[in-house]
Amino acid sequence: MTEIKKILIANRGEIAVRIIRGCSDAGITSVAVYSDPDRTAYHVRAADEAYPLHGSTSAESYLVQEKIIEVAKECGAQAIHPGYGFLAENASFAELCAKNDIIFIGPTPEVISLLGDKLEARQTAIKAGLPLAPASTHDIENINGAKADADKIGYPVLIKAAAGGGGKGMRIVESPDALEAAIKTAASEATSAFGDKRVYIEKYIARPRHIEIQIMADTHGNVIHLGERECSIQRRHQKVIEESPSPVVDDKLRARMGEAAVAIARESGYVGAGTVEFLVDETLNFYFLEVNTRLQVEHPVTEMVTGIDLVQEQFKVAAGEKLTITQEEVKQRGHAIECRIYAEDVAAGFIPSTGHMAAYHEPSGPGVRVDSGFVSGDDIPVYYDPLIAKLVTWGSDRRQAICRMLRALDEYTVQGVETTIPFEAMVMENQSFIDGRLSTHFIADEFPDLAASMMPPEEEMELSAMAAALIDYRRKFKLAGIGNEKQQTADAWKLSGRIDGLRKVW
Amino acid sequence: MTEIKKILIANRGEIAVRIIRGCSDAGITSVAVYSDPDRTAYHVRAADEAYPLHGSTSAESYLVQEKIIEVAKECGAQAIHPGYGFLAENASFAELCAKNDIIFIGPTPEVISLLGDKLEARQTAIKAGLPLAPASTHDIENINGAKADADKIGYPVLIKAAAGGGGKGMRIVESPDALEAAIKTAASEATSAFGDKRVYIEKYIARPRHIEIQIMADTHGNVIHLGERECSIQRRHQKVIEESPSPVVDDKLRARMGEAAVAIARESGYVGAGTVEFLVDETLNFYFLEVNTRLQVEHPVTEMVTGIDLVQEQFKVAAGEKLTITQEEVKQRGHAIECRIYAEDVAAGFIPSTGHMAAYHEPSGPGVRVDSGFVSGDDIPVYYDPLIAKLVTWGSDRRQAICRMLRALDEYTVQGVETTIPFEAMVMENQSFIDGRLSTHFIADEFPDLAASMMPPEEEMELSAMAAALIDYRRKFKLAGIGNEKQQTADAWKLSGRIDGLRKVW
Amino acid sequence: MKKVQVNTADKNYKFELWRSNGDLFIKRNGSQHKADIVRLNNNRYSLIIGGRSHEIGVEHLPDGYAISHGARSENFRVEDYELAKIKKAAGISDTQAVKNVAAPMPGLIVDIQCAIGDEVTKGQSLLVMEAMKMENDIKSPLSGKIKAINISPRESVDKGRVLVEFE
Amino acid sequence: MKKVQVNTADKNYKFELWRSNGDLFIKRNGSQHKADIVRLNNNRYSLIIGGRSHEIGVEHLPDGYAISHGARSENFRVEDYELAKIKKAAGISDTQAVKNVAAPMPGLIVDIQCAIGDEVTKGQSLLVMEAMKMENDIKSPLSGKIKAINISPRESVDKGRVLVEFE
Repeated sequence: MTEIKKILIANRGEIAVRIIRGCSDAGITSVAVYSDPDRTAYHVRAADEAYPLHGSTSAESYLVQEKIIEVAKECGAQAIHPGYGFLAENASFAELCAKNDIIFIGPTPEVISLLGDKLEARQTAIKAGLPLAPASTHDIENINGAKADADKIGYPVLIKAAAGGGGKGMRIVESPDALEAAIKTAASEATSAFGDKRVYIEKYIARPRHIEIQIMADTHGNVIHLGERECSIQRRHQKVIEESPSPVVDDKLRARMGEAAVAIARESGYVGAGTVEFLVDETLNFYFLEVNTRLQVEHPVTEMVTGIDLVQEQFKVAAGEKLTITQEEVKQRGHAIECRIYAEDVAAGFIPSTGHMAAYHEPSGPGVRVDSGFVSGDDIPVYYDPLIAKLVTWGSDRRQAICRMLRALDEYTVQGVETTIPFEAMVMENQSFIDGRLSTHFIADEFPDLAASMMPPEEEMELSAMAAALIDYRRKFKLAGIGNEKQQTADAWKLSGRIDGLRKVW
Repeated sequence: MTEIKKILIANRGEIAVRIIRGCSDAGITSVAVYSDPDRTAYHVRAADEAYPLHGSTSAESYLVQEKIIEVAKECGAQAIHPGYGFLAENASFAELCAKNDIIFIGPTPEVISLLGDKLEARQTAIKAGLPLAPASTHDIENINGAKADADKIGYPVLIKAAAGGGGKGMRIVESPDALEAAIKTAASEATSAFGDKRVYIEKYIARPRHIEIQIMADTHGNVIHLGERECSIQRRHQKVIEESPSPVVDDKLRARMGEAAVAIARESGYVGAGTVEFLVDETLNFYFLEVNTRLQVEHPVTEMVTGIDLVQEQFKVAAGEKLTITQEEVKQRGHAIECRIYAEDVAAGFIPSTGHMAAYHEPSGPGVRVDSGFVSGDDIPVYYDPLIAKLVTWGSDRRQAICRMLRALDEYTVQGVETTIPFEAMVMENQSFIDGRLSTHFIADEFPDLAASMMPPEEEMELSAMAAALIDYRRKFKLAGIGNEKQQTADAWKLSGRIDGLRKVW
Repeated sequence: MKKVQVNTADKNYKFELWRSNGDLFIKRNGSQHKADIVRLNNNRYSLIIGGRSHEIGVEHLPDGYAISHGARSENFRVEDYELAKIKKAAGISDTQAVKNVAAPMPGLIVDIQCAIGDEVTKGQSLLVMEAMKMENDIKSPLSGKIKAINISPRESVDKGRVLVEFE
Repeated sequence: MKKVQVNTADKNYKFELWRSNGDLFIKRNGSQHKADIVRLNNNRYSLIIGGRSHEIGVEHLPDGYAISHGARSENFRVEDYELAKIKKAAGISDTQAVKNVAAPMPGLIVDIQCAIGDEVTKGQSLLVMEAMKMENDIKSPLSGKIKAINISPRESVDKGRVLVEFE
C-alpha cells in the first residue's frame, strides 16, 4: 500500500475539475497541467498546483506523454489520473507511468491493450461466457472475405473499427453492394482517428438500447458492480443524456447483466473503475459491446443513486486498498439523469458553437449537481471538445428527476453561445422519453426534422419581440432625456447617439 | 382534495427561491411578491409571476397581510406558502387566508396559536407525556412570584419570552439579585420583537445540545417523523451550522425522540411540516423546548439524508392528500451538514456586512447543494436578514460530508462583503467539531477570542502581500509601456495616470 | 404612444407602447399589458409583463437586438410602424434574405461538395468542415444558384468567414 | 530589479521582483519563485507562484490594494523599499493608526455607553446599533481616550459614518 499524497490530473475541462474536487475531498494535493489557451481555465485555478505543458492543440500538450511524466516527477506526484479521453485508454502511457514509478490510476497496460482492441475484447467476453452479437471474428483482410462474413451474419451489418470508440470508423451497411465502399471509408476514418485501419463486421441490432454496467475492482481480487446506466440517447454515436437506473432494467436483469460485467472483469484481470457496455434489444436480450477502461463521462448518475464516490474509490484502489463496499451493500436509491451541456447548435445538426459567454449562471437547489469546467466570464476555447458542463438531477423517482431536470435546464443561463439546453428541455417533455421508450435511434425517431423541432414556440418568439420593442422604446425614451430615473437628463442628452456610453446609463 | 395549480410565496431571499424551485418541480405556477428594493432580487426573476407590494421595509411590504391576500386573489393563487420568518407563524394571517378561501401552507391558526405560545406549548407537551425542563407554569406577573419560582427551579435560570423565538427576549440569570433587571430587559425586548411582553422562567441546562425532530402530518391523522437535526452551533442564540444525523443520536434515542415529537403533533392536531425542538444534556436526557410550526431554515439536511423533498410533501398535505411515506419507509442515508453563509463580519462579533458583491461564484460538484437567494452581481440589501445562501454537503459518512464542506467553502467566492465562510472553514477543521463534541456554547468554548481566531494565518497574509506586490509591479510595468501584451504601448501611455481606464487595459 | 414593428428574418410583430402615470404599457392584437423593465448586470434585464416574470439577455447589434430568453437567442429589428408601412408600399422588403453561407465555427475545410453555378436545394450539403476533431456537414440554408465559392480544400477558416455566396 | 515593501496596518513584507526571459520572479527571505499573473474578469486574477495556483480578487484603493483570497480580504500599501527606509529613518510611521470608530453598517443608534474623556480598553462596548432587526455592540478597536462622540441616541447612520473619535 502506497499513501497517495499528490495526484497529477492529465486532463482539462469538467473532468479535471471533478477529479480536483475528488482530491480535495480526500485531502490529496491536486496538480493541474495546461496548454497555452487553458492558462486561465477553471481547472488550473481550482487545482492546488498548476504547471504549463505549452502548445495550443491537444497533440502539442495534453497528449505529449513525456511532458506529463516530466511534470509529475518534478512536482513529486505519486499518481496520475488520466480522466477520460486523451491518454485515459492509452496502454503505452500507462506503461510509461509504471516505468517512472508513477501510479497510473486505471487498469494495467496489458488490460488496457486487451480490452481496447475490440476483437480481443470479444474473445475475452466469449471466454467469460458473455452473450455477444454475431460478428466476424477477425479484422477484414479482403473484400471477398468480408462479403462472406456479412452474408453469414445477415444484413444489416455494422462495420466497426477494431481500435474504435465514439462512433468513429463506424458504418451501417444495409445490402451487399454498399459493403465495399463502407469498409473503405470506415478504415480511412479509423486510420485518421486511431492510427489503426483494422475494421470488422458485426450484426446490426435494430433499435437497441445502450445500457452499461459500472464495475469496480481492487488489487486483491474483489470485483463488484454498481448497477446500470442507460445511455440510449445519442447523437453522432455519442451519448448526450444518460440515466440510472434504466427504465427497463428490473432487479433480475440487473443481477444478470451485473454478473456478466463482473465475469469479464475477472477474466481480464481488471483493476479500478470500468464500464461494461451492452446493447439491449427490444425483447431485453443483452449483447456485450465493449469495455471502457476508465471513468466514464456519465459516472455521476451512478454516484447519485448509489451514494458511492467513484473517484474516491479509484484513489483507494490505486493506493492498493481493498474495496470497502461489498456487492450486498450497493443499493440504488431514487433516480438520476444527466444532460451533457454542449456548446453546440442543435438545429444546425449539433455543430460546435464557440465564443465568449456574456452571462453564465448554473442552477442549484434540491437534487441538482453540476460538474462544470467553466465559471462566469470564461470563453469556450476552440481547441477542445465543446462540453461546458454535466447537469445531473436526482429524484426519489424518475418523474421527480425529470421535473427537476426541466427546472434546472430552465434556470441554466448561458448567453453568448448556442447550447444543447433547449434540445434537452424538449427531450424531458417528450412523451416517449417520459414513458421510458428509448433506443439509440431516439433522436432520429422522435425528431425527424430536428431543425423544425428546435424552432422556438410562437409565444416565446412573441415575448422576445416584445422585449426588443420595450428595450428599444426605453432606449429612445432615454435618448430623448424623458426618463424619470435618477441620472440627470442633461447627461443623457450629452451622450445621445453614443450607444456605448448610454448602455452604462441604463 | 383541491388541486393546487398556483402558489404565492409570501417571502423573499433563499427560502422564496427554494419554494419557487419546489413549485417548478411539482408543475405548479409560482408567484413572487416583492418590496421596492427587491424588484431585481433573484426570487422575483426566478418566479413565474411577480407582483409588487411596494414599500421598503418588511413592515411596509412582506408583513402587510392584506396586500399579500389581495395579490393572491387577483392572480388566482389557491395557496400561500409563508416560508419561515415574516408571516410563517402568524395565526391571524393563517386565519385571514382561510377567510379568503386561500390555503395557508402550514397548520391551522389554532395550532399556530397554541404552539406559538411557549407556555401553552409546554402544557400541550406535558399532556402528550414529553419530558420537560422545570419551569414556571405561567408568565411572570410580579417580581416576588418570579423570585419564588426561580428559587424553586434553582439557579441558573433562563428568562424566556412566551411568544419568543430566535433568542429574542431571552436572558440567563445566575443569581437572585440579577433576576429583576433581566426580567425587565427580556420583557422590553419581547415587546418590541413580538408585541407581547409575557416572559417565563425555565431551568437553565448547562452545555446542552440543540437537537430537533422533523415531523410531517397529513389531514387524515397520519403523523411521521423524519429523524433529527443537530443545531448546537449557534451565535446570538441563532443557528449557524446544522447537521443530520446528530453525532450522538443512535437508533434507540432517535426512536424515543421521534415518538415524543409525533406525540405532541398528535396532541395538538398538527398538520403539515413542523419541527419539535429539544435540549439534550450531557448524559443524553432530552427536554422539550418548543415546536416551530413551519419549514425550518435547516430543512435541506433532512432532505439530503432521507431523500424526501419536504416542500413537495407540504404541497401534497396542503392539497389534502395522504402522506405517501410511512414511518418504516423513512431511511437515513449518509450524513449532511449545512453552513449558513451570512454576510457578517465574524471577527467584529457577527455583525452584518452589506455591499455590492464584486465577484460571486457558488460551489458545485459531488455532494454539494446550494440554496441561494442571489446570483453574481447582486447587492445584499440592508433591509433584511444577511443570509446569502445555505451551503449543504452530503457524504456517505460524517467525515466525507466535512471534507466536502471544506472544499465547497474553499470554492465559494464572495468578493465585496465579509461572510461567515472563513469562520465555518475554521469550525470544519476544529477537533471538537470533528469529534462531534458539540453544545450551544461551542463557539464561546472553542474560540474564546473569536477576533484572534479569525486572523488570517501568516502564510495567507504573505501570499496576499506577494499578490499586492505583483499587481503593483505589473501595473507600473504597464504604465511605463514595457508590457509585452497585445495592446499598444502608445495607448497605455495615453491612459497613464487614469487608473480607471487602465484597469480595462490589463 | 408609439407604434412599432419588430422584424425577424421571416416574421413581424406589431406593438403599441405608451407611458401612463409613470408606468409603461404594451399592446398587441388588442390585449394590453403593464410592462416593467429593469436592467441587471451583463446586459441582462428583468422584465415583468402583465405579472409574468422573465429574465432576458440583450446584445446590441448594428441594426437591432439579439434577445436571449432561456437558452435561446433570436435577432430582432425594431422599426417605426408608419415607416414600415411606407417601405412595404414602396415594395422594399422588410427582411433581407441571407444570401451566403458563413463558417459557423473556426475550422478546416475538408471537402467542397458544390461548384459555382450549381442549383442547390435547402438542406443540401455544400461542404465539410473539420472542427473539434469532428467532421461537420455545412448545409445550404436556402434553395438557389451558387455565385461564388471563397475557399479551397484544406484551408483554415475563422468563424463568420463567408464560404459560399448565392445569386 | 525592484525592491518593494508591502505594508498592512501592523506588518510589513519586503520583496524583490524582476523579469528574466519574459518570466516574472519574486523573492522573499532568500527564497525565489517564478510568478505568473493573469487577469480574469471582475478584477480577479489567476496567480501561479512557484507552481502553486491561487485565484485572488483585487480592488484598487486610493493608497493601495484590497486583496481577496478565499473568503478573506486584506488591505495593502506597496512602497518603494528605499523610500520606506528613508521614511523610517526620518521617524515617519509606516502605519497610520486608526483613530476613530466608523459605522460598520447602516443602522440606528440605540444606546451610547461611553462619554467624551473616557479611557476605554480595546474590546470594550462603546455603543449599541440596531441593524437588520438585531442589536449589535460596537466595540472599541483600541485602548485610548475618547475625543469626540458624533452621534446621539435614536439617530440613523449610514455605513462608514464616523461615530466616535479618539485622542
